Amino acid sequence: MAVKLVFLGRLADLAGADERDVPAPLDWQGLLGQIEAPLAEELRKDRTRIAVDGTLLADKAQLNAADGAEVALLPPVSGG
Amino acid sequence: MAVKLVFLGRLADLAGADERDVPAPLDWQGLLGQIEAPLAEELRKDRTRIAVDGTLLADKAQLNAADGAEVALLPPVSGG
Amino acid sequence: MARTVHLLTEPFNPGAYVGPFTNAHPGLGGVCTFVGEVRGDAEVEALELLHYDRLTLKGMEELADQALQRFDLMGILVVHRSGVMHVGEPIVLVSAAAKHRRDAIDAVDFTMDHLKSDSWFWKREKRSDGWHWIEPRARDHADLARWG
Amino acid sequence: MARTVHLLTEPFNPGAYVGPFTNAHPGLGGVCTFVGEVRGDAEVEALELLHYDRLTLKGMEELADQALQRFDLMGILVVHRSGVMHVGEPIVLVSAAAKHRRDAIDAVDFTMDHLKSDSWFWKREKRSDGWHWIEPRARDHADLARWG
Repeated sequence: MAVKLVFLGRLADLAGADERDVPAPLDWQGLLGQIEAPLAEELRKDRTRIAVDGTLLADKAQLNAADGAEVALLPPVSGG
Repeated sequence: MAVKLVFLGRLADLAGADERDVPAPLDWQGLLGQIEAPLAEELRKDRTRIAVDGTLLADKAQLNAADGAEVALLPPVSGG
Repeated sequence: MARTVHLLTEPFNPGAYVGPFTNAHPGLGGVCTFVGEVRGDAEVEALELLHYDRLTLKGMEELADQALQRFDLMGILVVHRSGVMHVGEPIVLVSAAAKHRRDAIDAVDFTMDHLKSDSWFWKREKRSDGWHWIEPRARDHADLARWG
Repeated sequence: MARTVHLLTEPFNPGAYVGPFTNAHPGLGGVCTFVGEVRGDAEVEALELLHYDRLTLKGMEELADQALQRFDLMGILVVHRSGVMHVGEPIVLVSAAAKHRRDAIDAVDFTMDHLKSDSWFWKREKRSDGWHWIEPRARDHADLARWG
């Protein structure tokens, strides 16, 4: 009964890992409670997005991830 | 004692040749008198330019070509 | 109307993609191509781009589709590197074939602006004191805003 | 800051010019390239571009200098055909290398707009009923006017 958190970009540095399993199910408050304060602070920023199984959430507060889901934490991009 | 006229683009079709020698010296009125009416008509248009020895004239009426000069008659361009 | 999109984790030769792309569109009027490379910078030892498998390629494909929809193109080619790169290595290649040059040039411009600041890549530079994450420049956001 | 300008009377291979041009600017951030070809058109059997020896190449060189002055470039390459051409043959190649992509893309855009409607070439098309002189399209003049 786990959800896989995936940390992208600088969030991976803050997390100290690229990914981490946390207990399922997982909602927004649960997520904030599972991660360290600096990560939670980044995650609250508007420009940090969340995707569940490759689909972006329009509203992070609506996070509702079940067992087996992959929840990606996406800081602002900087491509090309 | 000649000036070489060079006809570019459609003006060569109207002249029936790429170039033609005319008596030197040659000024604007002299040029209009040396060429056929359809050519003179094209030459009077603002968008038709004249170059003497590779230098464009700002004002065609100031044409003053001496013996040995090359006078190019340049219709509107259509490159690339 | 062809769409070719690649996300590569190994170095690539732009000519090896542009040649076949151009040849695949006989009768075209023009091809515009942009190749971005790791810029020479005495302080930067290496550059790393990271992507997310479940979003990055899909996002590039959607961007290419947007360009095809927005401009009158015969085809578009988008190639982007991920991984660690050094000075002079190609990072990104966008090529657009069209009947008229304005569509080809604008499609490349549009696609590059979106790849630079609105696609799923994260970039960091290695300097003498270690790795540093890079945020898009203000200029990149301004470029993107041009497209409304 | 290199300027390379060629006026050619024989067919050319764009890659043979772009490769060496790119390699000549190590440390660049990006290269933008536009290649214009004779467009496929069922009614057109051939295209001929004419130039005037005493103006055309000089004008192309002055245009390349303007682009170098106006944009922050590491180099610019301008190649233009003259003579009779058929569908698929390259007519024009413009390539600009710069530290930043906006300069490279804008320099190509600027140079192409000027080559199309403000350079010393005269164009005619051969159709089943003979040769026809071509004037620049209104769109070409509008494109040129963008640069003030």
